[in-house]
Amino acid sequence: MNAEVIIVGGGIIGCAAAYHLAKNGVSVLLLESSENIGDGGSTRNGGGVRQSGRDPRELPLIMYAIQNIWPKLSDMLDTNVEYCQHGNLRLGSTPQHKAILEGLTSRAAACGLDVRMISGDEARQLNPYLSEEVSCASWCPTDGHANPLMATMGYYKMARRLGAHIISGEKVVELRKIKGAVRQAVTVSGNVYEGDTIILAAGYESRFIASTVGIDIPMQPVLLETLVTEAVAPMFWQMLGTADADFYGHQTEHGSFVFGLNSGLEPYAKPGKPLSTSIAASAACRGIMRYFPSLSKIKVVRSWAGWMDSCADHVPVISKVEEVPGLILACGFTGHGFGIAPAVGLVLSQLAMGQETAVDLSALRYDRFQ
Amino acid sequence: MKRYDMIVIGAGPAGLSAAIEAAKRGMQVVVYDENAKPGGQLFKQIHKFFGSKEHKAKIRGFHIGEELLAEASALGVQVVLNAIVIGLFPEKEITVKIDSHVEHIKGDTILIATGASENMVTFPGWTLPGVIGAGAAQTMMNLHGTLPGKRVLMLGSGNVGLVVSFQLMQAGCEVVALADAAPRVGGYGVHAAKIARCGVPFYLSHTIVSAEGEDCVTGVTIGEVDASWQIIPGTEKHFDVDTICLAVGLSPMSKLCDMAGCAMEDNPGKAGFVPVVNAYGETSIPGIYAAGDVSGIEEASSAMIEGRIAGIAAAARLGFISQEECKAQAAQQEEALSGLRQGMFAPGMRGKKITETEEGVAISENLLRHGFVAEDEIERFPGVTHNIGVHPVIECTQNIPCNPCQDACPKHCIRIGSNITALPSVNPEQRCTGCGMCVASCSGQAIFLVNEDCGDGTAEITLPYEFLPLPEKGNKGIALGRDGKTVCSAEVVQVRSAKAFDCTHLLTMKVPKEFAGKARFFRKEEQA
Amino acid sequence: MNDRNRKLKPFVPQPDDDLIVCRCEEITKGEIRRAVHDGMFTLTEIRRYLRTGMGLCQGQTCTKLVKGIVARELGVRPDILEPSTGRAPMRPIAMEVLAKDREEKAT
Amino acid sequence: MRIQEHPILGTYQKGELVPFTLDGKTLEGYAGEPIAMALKNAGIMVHRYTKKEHKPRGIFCAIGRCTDCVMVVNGQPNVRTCITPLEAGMDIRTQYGVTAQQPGGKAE
Repeated sequence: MNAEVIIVGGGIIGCAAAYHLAKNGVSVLLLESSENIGDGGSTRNGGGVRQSGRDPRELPLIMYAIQNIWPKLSDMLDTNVEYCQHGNLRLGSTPQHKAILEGLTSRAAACGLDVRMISGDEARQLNPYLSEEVSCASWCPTDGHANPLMATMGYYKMARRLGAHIISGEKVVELRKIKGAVRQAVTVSGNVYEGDTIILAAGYESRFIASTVGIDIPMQPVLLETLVTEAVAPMFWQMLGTADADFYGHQTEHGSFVFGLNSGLEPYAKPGKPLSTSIAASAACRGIMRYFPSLSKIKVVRSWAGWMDSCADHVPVISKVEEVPGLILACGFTGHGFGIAPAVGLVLSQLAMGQETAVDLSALRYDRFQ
Repeated sequence: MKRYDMIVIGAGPAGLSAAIEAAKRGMQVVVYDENAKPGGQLFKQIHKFFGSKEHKAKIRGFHIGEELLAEASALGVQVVLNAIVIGLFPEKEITVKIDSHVEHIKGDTILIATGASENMVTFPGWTLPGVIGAGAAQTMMNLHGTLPGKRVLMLGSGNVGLVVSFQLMQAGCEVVALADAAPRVGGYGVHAAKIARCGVPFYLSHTIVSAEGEDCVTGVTIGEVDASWQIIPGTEKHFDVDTICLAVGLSPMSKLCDMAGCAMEDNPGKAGFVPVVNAYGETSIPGIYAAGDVSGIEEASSAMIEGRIAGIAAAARLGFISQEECKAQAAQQEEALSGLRQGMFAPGMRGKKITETEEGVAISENLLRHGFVAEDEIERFPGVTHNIGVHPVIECTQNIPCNPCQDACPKHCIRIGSNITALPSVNPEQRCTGCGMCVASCSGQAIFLVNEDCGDGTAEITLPYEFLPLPEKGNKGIALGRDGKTVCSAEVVQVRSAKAFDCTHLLTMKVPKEFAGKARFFRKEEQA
Repeated sequence: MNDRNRKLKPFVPQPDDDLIVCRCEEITKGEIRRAVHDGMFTLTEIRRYLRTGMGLCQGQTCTKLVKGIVARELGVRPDILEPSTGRAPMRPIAMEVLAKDREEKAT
Repeated sequence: MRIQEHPILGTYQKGELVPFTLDGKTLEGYAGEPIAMALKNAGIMVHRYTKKEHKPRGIFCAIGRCTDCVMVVNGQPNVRTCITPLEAGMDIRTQYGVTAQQPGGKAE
């Protein structure tokens, strides 16, 4: 046996689970298919740590993370994850936007979240850089953002320091049951790793791996594109989003802005290496400038793309698989896995250790699609 | 979307050459370059090129640039400047920033000819203003008429370091020293010799200990390094300088190839991360080509031929010529290219230690250690002969692909033969008329006309001179040796300038005849 | 296959650890060496963790320098370390310029 | 310092001599030449002070790659002065971190 728990996938979810397990003295082996830790959505997102705008099934996870983990994560990981809790503004400029935002707001408020609709002027009071275009917004003061790169690498660094065994460039292609329970992970190079529990957190790839033990999670790969600007003097600290979700992002501690983009063509990207499209950054710049004209002269220095694992009902699967004993799934995060990652890592470790989870996961079961 | 037969990214030697060949064969070609001036590095290269006629030898780089540009525009190639290609996307689509907008354009073929970027080294103080790349110095002097500084230390003895040191002196700077951590001069010996005889001391096996200064460079300390590149304590030498120039190699600027998804390799033989290309420069993506420094660091002369080959191949891909024509035409170019890739500095020779020339002559160790051929070494080279009356003395001691001197002499005194890397030899049977065409044609400034005995106890030496102010007949001064040290007093007896000499003036000085074999440079009295 | 738990030579402070390597983000040699010992074994991970090559110039100057330092620290040849992927835009471009993208129609 | 006459290149083509300001002080340069060249010829070496260590920086690559020579030009920070042509009346300021404000010092 190689370890008590084998984690397939070295993104923030896998690394966070490895961290909690290693901290609890459980032996862990993490296998990452690519050369680098955090090559998937973990390092290709807008860095939002927000409750507003979330599906109610995910809300308990994010609320738990914000209340219990994010504020102390930098200390926990001995890494400045740049967590900043200055609220989330989701912006709108049309009656249709207002309707979308009101729907999101009332559903979240019903779950006990402090989120409310505000007028354009109120939004401009919170953020004087907003243009007159903005006529309405949702405002959640306890939302925020963090640095996805630092959080991911921080979890990795601490998991490793605590003794988790981590191997990159080792692509798992098959899981094998041994005497009724899943125990082995087989890699493309033919290596076989064995453990008591296998956590599958490999993004969209999870679908192919899970199918080798007869489980299918309905998801599809969707391209995510992100851009980052030069650093400028601090302007505002809120996390931003829009009713249309055409862009989202924030200004980082470093001074640069990070924006996630949405051109509408993402589900139709060609499979293979995720490639930036020639139009998304331009489209996003137009959207950003409409709401933030003062950013028009700021320079974009880099853009990049990645795959997200978009689940059929847009929330993840975080679940034990009773029919395949030993298998725990964590996939289908649909582009909003970053903010909840600290809580997901914790509950995955609890599932693996057979403990009661800090948050009820029953709405996120693997068999909910039947 | 607007589509061209060929999009060329980079209007340097490779890009323009490719565009010319493609356009000649009927293709509609557009060239984008991010700079305000086309030609890439050619416009900063003010020295005469090596090679043979087909490589545009003895023509100065910036003139080659002008020629290429004229040829391209005559063929209808569109050259768009200040145009930054910001991305290369699937379906051979590029986005290019022009003025204040971005355009989407497609090409049925794309040539990436983005050139190279400079390598740097770190040392305490390397971020101080006044520490600059050699390319920066060239840009400032040769494009913008601005002196990089007054007193300069050059780090790097490759061709860039040597050529830029000479350019710095031409522009009016003082080069106080040339240092290199390597134990031997990396560039052409002739480039080293022409700065050594001006008095620039060479410090091989030396590197920078630190740059000094508060808000900008005021001095530099260098020190000798041991076999493991560590500074040997006690060997430090200080120089008051206002500029430190770094010429420590180039790396292919291949990000666009990588972004396009071309298969890449880190190839130390090509000086970095390069696209994998076939004999025609085609990358792993059919129809995307790479040529010039972006696919492996070499001289501009090679880049031009690589570009031509890619242009020919692209024409064949799109059916403008047949595959047979492509093969035949590319073969011609390949022959020219292989001519350039011969000799002691050929790409395959990197890192190899050479002890003798192709002719079996022991190489000059002093040249490699100190930048000049020592007196006890010079006589063994075939270009160095003695004769009665004026005759050429060719201090060309390394096998480099270059032969203009052979054609320059109307009397056929100089012979290289068909192998262009052979050392030139002097035919004593042929009568030298002292016309000086060989002196002016030598890109390495290694040919002198010497009359060892003028009959009155003096000798006359004619040397190439490319500095201002130009000395005049009757000026008195001192003659410097190959090592840049004072040899004797000297008087200018003639200064010849001609259009055919292309800014290389022929300065003839008179020295006591015992110094005929030593005096190789002239310095006016008040400068001494 | 890259085992992140393999033994490296112990981290020994060096006199030039405070030397700036990434000029834009002001990252030192010591920080880079330390990061390798913290498990950042690839150039991409070093970037993500330290921001080397992620400043205004996007690694034009430091890429090769960082590579050399990481390779030495790992005890491997520099050419086996894969550089981070090339990304658009190749030069900094203002949003207002990027926003004005257009295609000339085929003629 | 300007090269008056070059042995190979002769004299240089120059634009019109125009005024501009550096940190409020009026200087002169040739229209169309890179801002960095006008500054260099006016004897200015320091273009900015860095954000973390407050260290001086100036021209390094001179071709727009290294971004070390950036300054605040007409209110915009991070402008690469080595490739930005000088225009009459430009307001050029030494950059501290990413702004024209000296840390701890008085504004501008």
